Amino acid sequence: MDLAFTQEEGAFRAEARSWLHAHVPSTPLPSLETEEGFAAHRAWEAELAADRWSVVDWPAAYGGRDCGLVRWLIFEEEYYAAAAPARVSQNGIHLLAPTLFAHGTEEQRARILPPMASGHTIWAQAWSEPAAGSDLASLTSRAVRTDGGWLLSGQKTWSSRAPFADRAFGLFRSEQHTAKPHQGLTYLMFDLRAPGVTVRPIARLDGKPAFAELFLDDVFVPDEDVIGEPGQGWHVAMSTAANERGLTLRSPGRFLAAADRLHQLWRTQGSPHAMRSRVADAVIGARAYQLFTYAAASRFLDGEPLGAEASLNKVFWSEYDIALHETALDLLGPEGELADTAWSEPYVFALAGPIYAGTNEIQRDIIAERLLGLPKGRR
Amino acid sequence: MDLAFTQEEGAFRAEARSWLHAHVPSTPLPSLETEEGFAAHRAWEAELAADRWSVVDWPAAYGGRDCGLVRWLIFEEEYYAAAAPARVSQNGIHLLAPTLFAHGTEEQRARILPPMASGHTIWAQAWSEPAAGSDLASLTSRAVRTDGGWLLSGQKTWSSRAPFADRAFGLFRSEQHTAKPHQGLTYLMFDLRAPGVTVRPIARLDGKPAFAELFLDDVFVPDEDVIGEPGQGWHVAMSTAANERGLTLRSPGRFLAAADRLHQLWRTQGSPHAMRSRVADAVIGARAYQLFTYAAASRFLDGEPLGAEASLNKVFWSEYDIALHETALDLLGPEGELADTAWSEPYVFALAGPIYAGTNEIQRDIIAERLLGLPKGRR
Amino acid sequence: MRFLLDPEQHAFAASLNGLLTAADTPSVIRDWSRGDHSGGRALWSRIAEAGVFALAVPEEYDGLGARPVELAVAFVELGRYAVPGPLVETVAAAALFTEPALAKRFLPSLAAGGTMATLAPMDSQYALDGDAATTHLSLTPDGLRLAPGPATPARPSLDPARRLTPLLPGGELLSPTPPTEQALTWARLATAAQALGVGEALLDRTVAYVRQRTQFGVPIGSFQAVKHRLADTKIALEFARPLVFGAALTMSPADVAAAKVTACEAAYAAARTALQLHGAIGYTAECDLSLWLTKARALRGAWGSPDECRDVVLSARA
Amino acid sequence: MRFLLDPEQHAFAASLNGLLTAADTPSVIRDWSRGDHSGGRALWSRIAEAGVFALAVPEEYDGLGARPVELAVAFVELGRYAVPGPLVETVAAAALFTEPALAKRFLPSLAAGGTMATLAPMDSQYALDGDAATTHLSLTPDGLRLAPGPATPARPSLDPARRLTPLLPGGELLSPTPPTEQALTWARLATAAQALGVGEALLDRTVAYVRQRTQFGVPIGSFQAVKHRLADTKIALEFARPLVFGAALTMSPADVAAAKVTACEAAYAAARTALQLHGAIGYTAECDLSLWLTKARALRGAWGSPDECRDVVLSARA
Repeated sequence: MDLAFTQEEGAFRAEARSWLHAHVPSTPLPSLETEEGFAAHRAWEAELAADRWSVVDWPAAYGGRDCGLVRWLIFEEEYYAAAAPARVSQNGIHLLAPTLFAHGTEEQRARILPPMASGHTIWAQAWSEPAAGSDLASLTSRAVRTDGGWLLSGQKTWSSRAPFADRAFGLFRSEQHTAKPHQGLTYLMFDLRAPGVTVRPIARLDGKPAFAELFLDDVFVPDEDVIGEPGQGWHVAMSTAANERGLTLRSPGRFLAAADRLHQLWRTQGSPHAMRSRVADAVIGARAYQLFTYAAASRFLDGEPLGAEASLNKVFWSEYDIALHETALDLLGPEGELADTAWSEPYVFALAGPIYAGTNEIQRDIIAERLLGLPKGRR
Repeated sequence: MDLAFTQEEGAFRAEARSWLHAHVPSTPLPSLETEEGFAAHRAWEAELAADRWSVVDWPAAYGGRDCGLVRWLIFEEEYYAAAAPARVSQNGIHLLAPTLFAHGTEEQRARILPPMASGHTIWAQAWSEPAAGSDLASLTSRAVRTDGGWLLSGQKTWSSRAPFADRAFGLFRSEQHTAKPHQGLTYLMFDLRAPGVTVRPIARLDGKPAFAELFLDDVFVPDEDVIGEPGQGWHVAMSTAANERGLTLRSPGRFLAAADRLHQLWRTQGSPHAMRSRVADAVIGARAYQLFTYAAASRFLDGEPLGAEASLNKVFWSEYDIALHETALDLLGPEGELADTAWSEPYVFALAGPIYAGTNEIQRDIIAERLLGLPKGRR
Repeated sequence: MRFLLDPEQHAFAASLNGLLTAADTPSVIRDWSRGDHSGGRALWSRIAEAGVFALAVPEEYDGLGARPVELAVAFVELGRYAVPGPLVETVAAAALFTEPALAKRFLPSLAAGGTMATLAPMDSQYALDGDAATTHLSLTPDGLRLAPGPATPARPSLDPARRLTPLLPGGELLSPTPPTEQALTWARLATAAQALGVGEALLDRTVAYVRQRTQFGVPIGSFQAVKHRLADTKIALEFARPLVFGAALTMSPADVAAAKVTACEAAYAAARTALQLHGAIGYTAECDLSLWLTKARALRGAWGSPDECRDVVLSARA
Repeated sequence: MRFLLDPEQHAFAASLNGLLTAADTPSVIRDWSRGDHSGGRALWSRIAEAGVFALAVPEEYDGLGARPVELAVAFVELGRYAVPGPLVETVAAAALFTEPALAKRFLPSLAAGGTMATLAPMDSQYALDGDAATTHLSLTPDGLRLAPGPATPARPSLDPARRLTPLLPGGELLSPTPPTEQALTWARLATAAQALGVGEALLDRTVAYVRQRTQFGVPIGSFQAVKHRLADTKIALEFARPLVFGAALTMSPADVAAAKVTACEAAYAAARTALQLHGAIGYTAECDLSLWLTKARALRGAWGSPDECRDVVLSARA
């Protein structure tokens, strides 16, 4: 058991730090949930990719450095410590790419991953439907077989990044009247500007169009954009969902950096005693999350599956993130009400944490049933 | 809407205060959960009763002053502010007496209430059974008809006060094979020293025998000790249970006095900043509980039923009580670990709050279903 | 002691409730957020006609006398409908105009709804809705000033219906020794009552939502985790309510501070619960729920943070 | 970076676990609480033979060298079985004996289990289990003293298995400048690990109970409110665990303090949940659960309150 990094890992950290120091914009980019900000963040992705920093853990063939999980964690620590921009390509990198690595064809990977790595193609996710949220298997959008491909129809919602993104991926019902609702689903990718697609932006609490409704009317998707076997989409997607809740959605570096900034804010505000416990808990929580992740990564490298433990991770970070940002707003005093401080948009973003990527209620059910072995109830 | 007390109420308060000032023992009595302490508290009940302070809201015929709910609240505020002893007779006064007022015969009231008021007869409750806790209706102890009365058999548990008390009351199954489990139950009173009764004291977390298991083997109970109609016990008991969760189980005076002592402790310890929020919340919570109770009492005096609102009250005071005592232990620093401080036994006592008198889980179900109108689930 | 609203107070609440139900406040709020104050001004007049501002004005200046209980009744309803505008600030302004000359000059119009006053507290550079207000007041180290107007631009609040405007410096010195503490007490009472109404609206809307939203074939309101979370919301609001009305009766700064922190924390907790149980739909600006969610957060910090209020409670006992 | 226990560390945990399973600790604990230390002393010897105390003793004094990770492994198991006695205090004592003369005099016996040391911290008048200990140490303003023995009577702890004894004043001055901070760090690490084990035992016992206890015709563990509460307990413990082992690797006072507060809060929360979900049976002294419940509360305050530990965390970053 040790926490020491190798000399090579130290050199990698130093190289990342130095690159970030030279490249991170000195003033924050505009919010990525605006048209202007989206473009600026896309350009930043290209800048990262130019020096192979956008997907460090991917194979070199697709734009990465094949650097492994530990260096990815190191990179993320440096990335957020450098206050580098949010990653507009995260849906693709964290959700779609792992699915392609696990279930895609070589042709799909070669075609899709490099433009994802460079920010040329930005991906939106298209999971939820109005009547299928936590109960994702109940979705009804259809994929109907046609010559050389499929025709998609129906409605998707809470499609994050969709207002400005290029393409999307999701599950569609390709067989009706199956024995169980999660059978007969197919995992497809489609173009958000294809004929038949209508994107209706939806504004988040702070008014920014962070997601969209997608209306699909006989949208053609060629066979080459099916991932895995038709009808096996649930299985294909669940490996993505497990990943989504796992190590990569929120890297420890993000919270270590946020806790540092919170501690700094507390000191700037005169180190008020009444807030000390909450600031200390934020600092401690970031360290706990880092070490929990190191342990999970070590197990993963030993070949152990992560599985339901990802649910522990999801509940922890999402509640931690809100508590940290609430503490920051409270430290700001009357300024904490303002919507344009450095803490305002991250606070609004954090509020979504317990809802998306599997609500925390669903996660607690999973923890109780799969990790603790409690009986399934009717909830 | 007003919070002002009448001149007569003010005079009543002054009279109570002055009597308490003259009579409350200057050193605390030993714990009532010990044999010695039980006897001392019984003597204190007699002292209260001698000047008609033990049951101020009862009719004068039974030892009270018929003073009404408002003066009862006033008395309780003065009682706890004076740091007067805990009430060893509370099971009888708060649980059995209201049942007798509602469902007892005049003969029963005349026979039972005066010795209850004087501390001559101390009552234990005998509700729970090993397999019937939250699911109280599933109890199996039997009452079998015999000449002139009933024979009780079976096992009761968590019978508070039973190790040193005189008599007990509870529900027994007098009809088998009813359509629903809460049918065919009868409410009976019995002597804890009657032939066939075995009392096995059970020690609380701190080792004190605060309750007992009761083993009953053909214990004879005369017909005169049935309350209400045989077979109607559930209905009779539920009016008691509603009362148990309602206004009288924890009077606001108790928490106002505890919050005052907590605030005093905080100041004695140098008013530590880190504890300020918790102390303030205790002070505010006591006031909230007082005013909530005043409002409930005002509605009650208007003739409105209290009903499911008692569940709000139960969850509030039980969680409040624990938080207050945890704060006190934390304020004591290393001394907080000791079992013999003024805060130790009340802390242990508070820990039982969310469990007894209907667990807080059951209370939250009631609030959700009866006050908010949410659908009954399988829990 | 009879700690219940009188029938007249109930009737007043019901009539305000009717007025506000008819007013379609969500569209008024959305217009207000975009800087279109016409609907909000019209609503302001109707609220004034109902006598709300007159409850903070002595009878000799065309008011109904200082009636904090009725004011609290009114502000619960204003919060329940998330009515926009410097409502609290106008009440606080009324409490500042105690000197006869000022009272005569400002109060009749304030009671009648002709004055929409805003006020920058001592510890903040911002006044609420300065772009809409007709009277701009600053509490400065010199005393109470009539500011020349709002400075632009306003800063946005997390609640889009609250526009925080710096005030232009200088202006007429109205009073070197204004009754600041009294104004703060009125402001906190009104904020506490408003927060209580916001919290109750959040609970009601969420209860309605979880009864009709189904997942896994049943209403999500039948899940015990959902039920218990809403039960906790109900408990917090039901114990905040008596503090608000108790404070209105005593108007002691400590009682009012206790009501403020408790009602605002209960409302913010209700907001967190409402958001979680609505799921993604609750996170959108187009869902009306957002109008209450964001207000709950803003009120929590307005006119005294939770910690400041707790300090007042303990200091009063020292 | 490989932040996982090695196979040897797992094997060490498993062998201790086997030893303790066989020891019937509940009856040992109950005897200890009554002042009968025979079973506790025998167990102490077996724990020493397993090498636990030697993990805090340099090799030249018959120890295994300072091995805080293995020590943490051991204390998790000691907590899991609620082993009584001044375990933490003996480890802290080992860290105090750095001067060669003291080390030579005390450490070999300590490593071998012949010494059961207790220690009154600077801010407390009490030493744990002074009536059972063979060596009584006081940290006084003068330095480290070998106290003449325990004063009677001991004061009872909320955990009946912990007897808090004042020490007699005076005694031999062992060192005017003992390494107090280092001893505190070892004590906190051991307490944190012990608390983690206590919390895990509470969770395991409660999960087992709610699976078999039925009400309303079903196991209470199928109720969502019960499931979610246990899920939260699991989360808190699983995020405390890496802090404990991370602290054992760095042994920085701040990391150890972070582990201490987090593990102890998680264990106490586990105790509150365990009590609530067991219901009345959990509230009895005769239910073995009580042996863990009361210990969780006591450990929370021992060797640094939550607030003191949080201070250390923030001060280290200043």
